[in-house]
Amino acid sequence: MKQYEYLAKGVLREHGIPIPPGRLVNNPGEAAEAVRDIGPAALKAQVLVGGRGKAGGIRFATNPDEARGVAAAMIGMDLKGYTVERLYAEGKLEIEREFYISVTTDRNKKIPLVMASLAGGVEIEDVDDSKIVRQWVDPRVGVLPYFGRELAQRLGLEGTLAKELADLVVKLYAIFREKDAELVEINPLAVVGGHLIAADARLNIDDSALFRHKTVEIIDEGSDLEKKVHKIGLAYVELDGDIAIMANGAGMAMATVDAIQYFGGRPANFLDAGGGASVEPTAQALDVLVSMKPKVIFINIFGGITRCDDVARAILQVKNTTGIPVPLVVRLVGTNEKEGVALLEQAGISAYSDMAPAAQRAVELRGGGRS
Amino acid sequence: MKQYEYLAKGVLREHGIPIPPGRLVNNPGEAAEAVRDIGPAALKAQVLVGGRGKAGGIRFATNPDEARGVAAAMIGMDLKGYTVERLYAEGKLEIEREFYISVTTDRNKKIPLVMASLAGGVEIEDVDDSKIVRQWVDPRVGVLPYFGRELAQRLGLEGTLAKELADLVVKLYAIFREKDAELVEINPLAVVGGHLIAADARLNIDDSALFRHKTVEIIDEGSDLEKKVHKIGLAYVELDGDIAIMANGAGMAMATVDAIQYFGGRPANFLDAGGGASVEPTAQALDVLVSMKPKVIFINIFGGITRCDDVARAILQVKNTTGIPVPLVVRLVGTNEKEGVALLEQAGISAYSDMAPAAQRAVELRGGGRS
Amino acid sequence: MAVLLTKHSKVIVQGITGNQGQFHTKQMLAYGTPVVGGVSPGKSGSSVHGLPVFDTVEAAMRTTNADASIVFVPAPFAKDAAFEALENGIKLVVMIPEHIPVIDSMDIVARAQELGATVIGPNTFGIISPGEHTKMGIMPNHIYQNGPIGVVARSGTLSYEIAFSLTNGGFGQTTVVGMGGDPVVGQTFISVLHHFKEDPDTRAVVMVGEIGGSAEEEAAEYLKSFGKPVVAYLAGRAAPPGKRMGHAGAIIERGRGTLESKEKALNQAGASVVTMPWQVVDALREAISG
Amino acid sequence: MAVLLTKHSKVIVQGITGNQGQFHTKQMLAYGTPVVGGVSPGKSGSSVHGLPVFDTVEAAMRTTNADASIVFVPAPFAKDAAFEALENGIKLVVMIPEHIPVIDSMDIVARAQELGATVIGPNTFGIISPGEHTKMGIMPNHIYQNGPIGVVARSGTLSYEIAFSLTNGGFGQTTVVGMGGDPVVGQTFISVLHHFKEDPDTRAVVMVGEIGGSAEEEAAEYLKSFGKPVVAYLAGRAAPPGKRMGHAGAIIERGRGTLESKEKALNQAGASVVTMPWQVVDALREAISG
Repeated sequence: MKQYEYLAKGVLREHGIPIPPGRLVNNPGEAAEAVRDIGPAALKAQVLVGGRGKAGGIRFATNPDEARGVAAAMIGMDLKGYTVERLYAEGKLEIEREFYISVTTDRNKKIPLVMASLAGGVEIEDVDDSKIVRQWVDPRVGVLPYFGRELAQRLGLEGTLAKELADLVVKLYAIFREKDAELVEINPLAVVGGHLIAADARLNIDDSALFRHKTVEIIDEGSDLEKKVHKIGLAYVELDGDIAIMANGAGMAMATVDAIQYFGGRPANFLDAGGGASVEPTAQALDVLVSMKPKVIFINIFGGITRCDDVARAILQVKNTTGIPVPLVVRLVGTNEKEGVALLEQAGISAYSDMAPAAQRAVELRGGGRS
Repeated sequence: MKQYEYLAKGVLREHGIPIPPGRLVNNPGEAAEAVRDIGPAALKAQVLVGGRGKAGGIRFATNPDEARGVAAAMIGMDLKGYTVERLYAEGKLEIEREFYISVTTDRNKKIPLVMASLAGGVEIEDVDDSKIVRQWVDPRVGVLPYFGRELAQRLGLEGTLAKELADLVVKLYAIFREKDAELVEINPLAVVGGHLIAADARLNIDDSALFRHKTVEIIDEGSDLEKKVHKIGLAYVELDGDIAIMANGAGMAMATVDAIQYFGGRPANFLDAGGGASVEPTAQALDVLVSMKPKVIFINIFGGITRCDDVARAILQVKNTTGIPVPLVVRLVGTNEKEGVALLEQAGISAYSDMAPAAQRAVELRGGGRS
Repeated sequence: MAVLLTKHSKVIVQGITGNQGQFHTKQMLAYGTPVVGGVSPGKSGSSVHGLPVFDTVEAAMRTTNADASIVFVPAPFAKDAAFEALENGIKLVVMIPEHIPVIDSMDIVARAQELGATVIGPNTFGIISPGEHTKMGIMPNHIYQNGPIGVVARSGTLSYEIAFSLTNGGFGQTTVVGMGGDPVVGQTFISVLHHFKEDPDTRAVVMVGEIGGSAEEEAAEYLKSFGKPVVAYLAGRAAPPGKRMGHAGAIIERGRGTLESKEKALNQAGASVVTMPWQVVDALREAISG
Repeated sequence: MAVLLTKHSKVIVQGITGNQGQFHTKQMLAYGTPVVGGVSPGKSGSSVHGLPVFDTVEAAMRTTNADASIVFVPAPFAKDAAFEALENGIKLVVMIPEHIPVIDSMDIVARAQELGATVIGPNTFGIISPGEHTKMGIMPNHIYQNGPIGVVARSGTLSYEIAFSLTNGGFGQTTVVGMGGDPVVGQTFISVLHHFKEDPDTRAVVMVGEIGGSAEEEAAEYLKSFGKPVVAYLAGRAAPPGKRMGHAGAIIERGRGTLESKEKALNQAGASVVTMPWQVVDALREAISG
């Protein structure tokens, strides 16, 4: 889960990493006050999208009156689909150089990875690989200062900057562990007056670890529809097609989306109804699919823990209450297949046993076809 | 370094280990107030000596007036040589059972050791070994709850108590690590209303780790003389004899004390003048020895890093300022031996080159002899 | 024969008294798995499906000589359970729960490596060796059949789909291994492939991958010296970047983990890469005869 | 021959630019030690006594192929220095500083075990092999002589006293090892005795112990199968309980660590236990001839 910049900066400060003076502002008055206290400042929209600066989400104010005006213009504005509600007023820096540093998890090596570059200030993907230094952490050892000295040496830093970097990486790794971070990134890691300072910061917390961080505010970044399904406890991603999909298990749901596309259809969503979904959440999720007003609904179930009769019951429940006003294609095999198929047939719904013809039929019903 | 009970209890509370309600009181008025708030309470002298209870350092008060009287009697009293300055008022417990638990370092295995017993409430040395359960911690793994469940199982605990113990030992080990403890002990670990609660606690912090615990108040438990030498930065232990001793290196100082006793003398102190002591601290330490008014002073130096001429200079400096009004025996060998011996001889002090005759001579000068 | 799990294993179930633990213990017993007991703190003395329940792994091992454990405890307690198994000498730990913090998984995997133990998962359907009538996992019992194909998959239900089509297509399985859908899991395609390489009964392997990470690319490198036919199917062709497709690990992030680079690497390594799950059987038939 | 340290070692000095580091580097070079360089963060490019100084152990090793390191950094930085050496593959680390937190020492020692490295100290005078003209430590150079006696000691100056009396008594030394005066140190009497047992040139061993802990009692058990004469001298006979005699480890606590139990155990194991340091030479003469 991404954290707002002001929260990430707060975490850095708590761990003794230098950050510019700054504060959260909720309205133009507070913005004026902040600039009165801090001096010339950047007003930064607190939204969880990248490329904020280019989209007009970072503006400057040199005096309180200007700050009031800029803040009035920014608060409430739309930034890449998100409404700006709060700003972070931060003292302007005379930046001499811009570095990059982050800690993430290396999935293949299964250990944390520190990446650093003297070419910071842009997205790390845009930095030439030869300019990035990678150093892996043995989680049983952690990061001691020597790790940072080695990093500084690889980067070619010397003197004060080398020393400060060695100190900083110890703290950054401490944040990574303590906050269960997926990513903690300082970019740019600015040089100001010959010293390192975190000009911008990102902190993404591992969703699975939120139980250990009770004070972290839960932010669901999804669309309204996505949030609705997430609340049922299911994984849901909105896509831009018109064939709504439900499957059980993440892999099956992905394969189902792929299959629709394979036959020339356009999937409207990814929905994993769970590895052992019972009647109620399945029905709720189906309700959401109906509410999307798709052209076709395709349900693809391989019953393992999931029982086919439960899925059939969920379908019938929705059919008999909300109603399903669009063509429905069901593929149903596995545990309690007979019972499930029988239940559906009683209601006039015939089920497929193979995935390919079912997906193909769903695309046909949409009126498309392989193009 | 030992911590006062009230500080140890505070650390337990911060880590979520249940403790009785309590507070520090500095005078009879505060004692009365505490009992008004807490109810019937024990008033416990905050001194760093064992066997406090038996020596009258723990008394009870059931109402504010009584508390005022008891506190007035306790504050200022002498407890095994320490003046009672503060009390800890703690709600009285209806204790059903008394257990013991501690975390220390096992020097041989070089890893932390958890000891627990269902026979608590007395010093652990007085508990039969068969009633003590020992479980070692792999410092690379730490203590996870299963460790506590295994401990509870070995102790024969079940149900709520087993669960609470498993939880408690995780927290106790966290304290051990975070506070650089030599010892963290709960004794008695009381059962009250079927739940565990830390009725008394000890926390000794590793002196060498105090640089990591800047807020910990430094308490030198030694006598006035010991404190004086510790301030010079040297190791010093007061003994009850009359031959004052200085040697360089802890092992040599121990051996010197032993040697005096071996020849029938009574050493007045242990003083390690350091592995590479320079003139000034050596002279200061010698000044302290003189101030003790011993019968003889014995200086035993094997010069390795320590230079014999530096030691000679320190002796002459003291001789020429404070004066050395008692017989002095010097053994001086090793680095710069010639220069050192020459300096002393110029001042009319002859030096031994072997330890045995020197120690023997020191005892003879005392007027004793091997008995 | 089979890899990693045989009928000689002695299996305990950590979290045996929970709903999942009870249900799947029954399924594992029904399949023939030598389950010898279970662990559930505070529940010692009771029994589940006739199996003794212990408070600790230590006690369970003392009585049963177990050497394998399947973990069903809720995610926040999974690290504790895994370490309890590992520190007590269990050599095969199957971690079923999803939503285990990644840092916990890293700690578990690092410790297992140190102790020479095998961790499968977390967030896995487990492992099944049909010829041994033995499984540690939550997969349906009826879809597998003994035979010469090794299967290694990231995803559960998708692997069921493929295993069932293999069975129906006449291809039984030596062992089916679920790596798990999390970013950090105990096994890699390579570590499992290595077991299949060593197993004389495994004639060919089906890999079931998906978007995210670069496990497939790394596996491709290894495949060059693998020496047995491999069919690969990967899911997530239609997935947009930056969105998690259910699995925490299935995400195209910052341009990495796309299906394109994975399929390219596998193709170059000589694997037969198919586009849709129902194409696996035909591709396998061709790869084996070819 | 010698144990643990020979003239083939390639030694770096961590903290070489400090006062202690500079002084003892000079002494080590004077003795003949193959010191190849030093480490001092921020000082790379400079030199000390003609030796190159590096910012990191990594850089030092790349240039010098060092395999041993002696650490002189202040105690708060000692864990960092030790791990830097260990993680970079140094196999012999001598830790001179005193006042290193015990928890740091535990972490260092545990990691060294894992990596198969040898840690001597902390709070030690080091190790010296006179026949090899090689030392890593702070002991005076002139008191040692090549010969057939192994010495293992907890205390520094006391070991000098005894080594010097050995040299004067005609008993040269194969190697003198300082275990260190802290509660937790890398070596035990047993680990060092084991090296002396394997060394054909070591004909007898002198153990220098003291109050505190139970290292001597544990060693006594090992001595029963040691097979070479052993003379033991222990300090702290007159020490009162509960008082630290200089060394953090030299304390009789809660009735444990008394000289009595140590001497009894060593006597029973067949060691020749003497009461005063000047009795070691005679006892050794008798033990060897007897």
